[in-house]
Amino acid sequence: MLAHLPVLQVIVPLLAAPSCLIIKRPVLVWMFTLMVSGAAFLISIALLQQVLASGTISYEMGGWAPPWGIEYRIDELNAILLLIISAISTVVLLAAQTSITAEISEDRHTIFYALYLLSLAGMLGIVSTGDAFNVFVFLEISSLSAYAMIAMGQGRRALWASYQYLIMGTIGATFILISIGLMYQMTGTLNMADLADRLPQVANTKTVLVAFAFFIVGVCLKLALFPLHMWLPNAYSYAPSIVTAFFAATSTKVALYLLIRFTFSVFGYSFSFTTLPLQELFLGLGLLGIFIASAAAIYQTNLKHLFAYSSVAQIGYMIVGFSVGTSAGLMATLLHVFNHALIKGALFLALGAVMYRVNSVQLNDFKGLARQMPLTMAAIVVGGLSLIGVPLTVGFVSKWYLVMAVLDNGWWPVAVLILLGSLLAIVYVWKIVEVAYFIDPEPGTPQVSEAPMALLVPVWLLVAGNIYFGIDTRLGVQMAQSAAQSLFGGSP
Amino acid sequence: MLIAATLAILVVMFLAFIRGYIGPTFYDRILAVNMFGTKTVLFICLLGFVMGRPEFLDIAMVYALINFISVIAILRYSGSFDERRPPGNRKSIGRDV
Amino acid sequence: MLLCVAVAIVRMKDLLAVVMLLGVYGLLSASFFVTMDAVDVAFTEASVGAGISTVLMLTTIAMTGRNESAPPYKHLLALVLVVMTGALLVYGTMDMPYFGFAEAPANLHVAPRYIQDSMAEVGVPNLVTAVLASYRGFDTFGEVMVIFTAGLGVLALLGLAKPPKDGDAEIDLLHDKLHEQHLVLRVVCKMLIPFILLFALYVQFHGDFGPGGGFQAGVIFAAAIILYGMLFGLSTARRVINQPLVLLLSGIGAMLYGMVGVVSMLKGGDFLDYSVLLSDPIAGQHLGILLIELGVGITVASVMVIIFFNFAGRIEYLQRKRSRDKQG
Amino acid sequence: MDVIISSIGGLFLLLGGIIAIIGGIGVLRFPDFYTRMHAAGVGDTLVTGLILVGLILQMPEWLVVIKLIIILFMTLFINPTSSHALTKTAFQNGLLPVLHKKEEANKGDAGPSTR
Amino acid sequence: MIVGLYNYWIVVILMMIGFYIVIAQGNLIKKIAGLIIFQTSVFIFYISIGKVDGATAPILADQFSQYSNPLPHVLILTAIVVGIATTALGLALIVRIKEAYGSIEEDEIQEKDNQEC
Repeated sequence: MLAHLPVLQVIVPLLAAPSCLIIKRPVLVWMFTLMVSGAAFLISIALLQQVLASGTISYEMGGWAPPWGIEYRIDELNAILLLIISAISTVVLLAAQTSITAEISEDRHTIFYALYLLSLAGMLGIVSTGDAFNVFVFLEISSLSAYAMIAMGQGRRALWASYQYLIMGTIGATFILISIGLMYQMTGTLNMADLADRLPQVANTKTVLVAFAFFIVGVCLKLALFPLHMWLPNAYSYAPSIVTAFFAATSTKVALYLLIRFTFSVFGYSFSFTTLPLQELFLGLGLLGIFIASAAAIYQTNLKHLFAYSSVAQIGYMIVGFSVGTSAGLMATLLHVFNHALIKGALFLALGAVMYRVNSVQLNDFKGLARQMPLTMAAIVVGGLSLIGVPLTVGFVSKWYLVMAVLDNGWWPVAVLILLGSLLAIVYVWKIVEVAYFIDPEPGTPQVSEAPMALLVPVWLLVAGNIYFGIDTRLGVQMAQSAAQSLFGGSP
Repeated sequence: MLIAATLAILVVMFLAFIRGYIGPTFYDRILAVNMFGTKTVLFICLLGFVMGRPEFLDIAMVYALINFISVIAILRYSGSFDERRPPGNRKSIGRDV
Repeated sequence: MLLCVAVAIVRMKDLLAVVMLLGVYGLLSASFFVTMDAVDVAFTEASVGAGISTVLMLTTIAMTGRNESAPPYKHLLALVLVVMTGALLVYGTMDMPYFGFAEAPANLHVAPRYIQDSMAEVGVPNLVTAVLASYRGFDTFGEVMVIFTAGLGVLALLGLAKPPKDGDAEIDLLHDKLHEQHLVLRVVCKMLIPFILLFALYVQFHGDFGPGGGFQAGVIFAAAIILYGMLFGLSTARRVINQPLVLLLSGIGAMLYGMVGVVSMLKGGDFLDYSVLLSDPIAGQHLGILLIELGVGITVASVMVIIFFNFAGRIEYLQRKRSRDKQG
Repeated sequence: MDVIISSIGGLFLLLGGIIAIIGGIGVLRFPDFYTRMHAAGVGDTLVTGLILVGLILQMPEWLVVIKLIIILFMTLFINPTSSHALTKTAFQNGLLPVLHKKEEANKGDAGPSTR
Repeated sequence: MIVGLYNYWIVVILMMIGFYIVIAQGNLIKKIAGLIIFQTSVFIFYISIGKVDGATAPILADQFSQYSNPLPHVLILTAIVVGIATTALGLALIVRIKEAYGSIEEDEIQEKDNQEC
């Protein structure tokens, strides 16, 4: 069975989704979903070990050799992302039952979990596949289920946010589709490794250039890179808390993965960074994104909105690391992907806990909350510190490496700007702390108690991860380093 | 002969489309769409023969069905199917333009 | 011609007309696919583009009203953006191999093996089916999952907590009136529907040899049920086909596909490797393709029915709500 | 014998094409919905019949002929039915035929556009 | 060159018309219509790639030797399914939006949202 791990990783959740409909009882479905997600997590650990031990794994669907059949190809980069996604999903699911009961009516629970599993499977599929068109198919599975889940949020704004996301997401996916078509036209293949072999021969044609441009735009739409981020804050804010926690931690990371995979493995480093002014473009957009999104975050009164904008800013950091174009920069990006997943997972789950008790995430309703829900608020504070990049948290580690990578290139103004961006983060995190700890609740507001254990445990699991990986940096750094080096090693 | 008929059908498709575009009433449009559909069926049949692959007839069959279904659907959901409106003044059917 | 229709769609204000033109657009592009030798695609595009999506848009418009009020805004910016994108694409076409050129790289690298060897390897004359179901079977599995997701999504959005009771007097009255009025339609449809179902089965099982396959068959099958639902009223249709069962069926279709893969895995091959299903690889391929096409057909048909039922059910729900509001 | 049959088939096709064009012009030029309906409904059915019969006479394999006959029957059912349904709804919804022409100038707006 | 590429150019124009409808029109249903046109034109583009002059549909038969490329057809079959799935979901959303906001015009909805804040 070990040989089948790559495919099991994806089809276990994929096949579990229809099974949910057969089980039907909400509580049972939740337990089943949790089990499946846990299984996916175990599989991803096993895969990571296999990859570290024996190098890239290739799996041929249907027994047809690539490029005729579809190939699954797992190397360090994929394995790390698989691990992140399935781990976050499992932790988030621990909290799901409690949080969902408060936010979605009972009769939709089964459908919700089925959609959740589909979305999980979609993301895992995007990451593990080695076939360009297969990426598109799984992208659509994950996005369609995302649209539906976001629309299940409370209030009518969830619908509108979901619709906007649907339009933007579909445009993005169609751009990617166009790009894949152009690549296919020029090379006659869809397999990524094969594309990497054959693209250099036609690299100087205009068609390939356009294909590259379309791919970048399409992925950036999904990634919510700064000027194309309009859909993200609303979508994150009005979705059910669980969904927000899951997506904030994973979905943009998957898009980033696609970006890295195609620029480095498929088009190749030399093409991506020499023919187009990509480096300058991404650097500029990344920095702009950090500042504008952070500034926007400061003015938000809805905490989910606030953290959503901060997500856009964090994506800016990742893109800056990516645009440095060195192994060190890429490593910083990957590290930040991992860390940001931990941070945002924890923060949004904690907000979910607040939502569960207070039924609002407006800043006004946070007055004096620190005394009523000390553990939850403490989690938010630790997450916030990590977001700023205070030492001993994960946020510090990745920012440290990012600044180092930038300085290596001699771009000291950029490094200064990155640090300035962190200052903005201090402002918005302080805003929350101030309200929650130092302002007394208005008289007459009902007393609330601490969030239930079922929510606190997953929140603190993630927070503990934040601190643990902040102190013991070896594991994360090692993985990111080997992945970054393997990408620069040339072989996809 | 085949080619001539195919071209003729194409021309008619175009005429039907113009009628669909200028309307002026909603029913004219449905009429045009319906006509367009039947002509497409014929067009596909002829095309199959022109290209020497008569297997294409399956597609023509689907077109005929789909065309029918969409006309029914348009009538059903345009809101004019369920309720009955008195057709103006019954005594003098017709109107002056 | 396609151009004319597209321009017309931009200019139309009346949403119903837009939908009709969209149907025409679907038919036209399908005819274009036929001239481009893509028969299977034409088949699908006709049933989807001109059939299902038209019906869905019509039901939506029935609920939302048909006039577009606001003038388009953001004119200039949008135009600039679009022209830029278009210019980029045209720039990209400059180095493309010419249209229909047999020596283009797309036709030289991967495709020749499908054309030359698939008869020996898969044994299905319809190359599209062979590639779809066997070489790129995993894509098709993903496709089934996409459609399944859409079904669940629509159910999550439009599903009603309690299915309406049978015999709601007012709605029934409406239907009775409807039946009286359109006797001819009813009779003709009664004659047609068995034929359509039969035809769907033909498409399903003839997909190996001619254009067609699970997806197309599923859509046609669903179209028959939709026709029935439209003419005989939703509650009548629900009495024949109950919704939880259909939902279950859609899941079962997807599971069937996956299980074929899992069984082939248990038998020692890779996922979806049909050759190991039976002792003779070709026979195994045939069996595998037959089963997965069946899975696709079941899922697609039931998801389409679910989607239609929920859209149309919403209309009835709104009608009833409105009439209740009027009374109360 | 074959030549005669196929040339008769060709004749049918040609006739079908001509009638189709006449019908198309009719749909475009007639003054109101009901006359257009007439052109379209009658024209369509006749043309379909002619062309399909023409193709049958052209042709070869029995499977193809059977399919053609099925299509023929289907259109013979479907066309009149949909024409009927369409006209009936139009009439019931208050769309009236034009009987007199008063002024050429007003020709543009033909009728109380639907609802 | 004009003869060799005109097909692609028409596809590009179609794509851009669809794209324009999506971003410039305020009506939600019309946006979906634009999306359909946009996607369909991409399908046409793919199918054009696979066409080979003088070849016939990729269904093996004795009397033909040259066939068009079946791979784009397969991809597009999948893409069509994805397209209809997106459309169905989008329309379902529109129905709910109409119920919740009472409008399907983009700017009216934005206005209502802003009032709430």
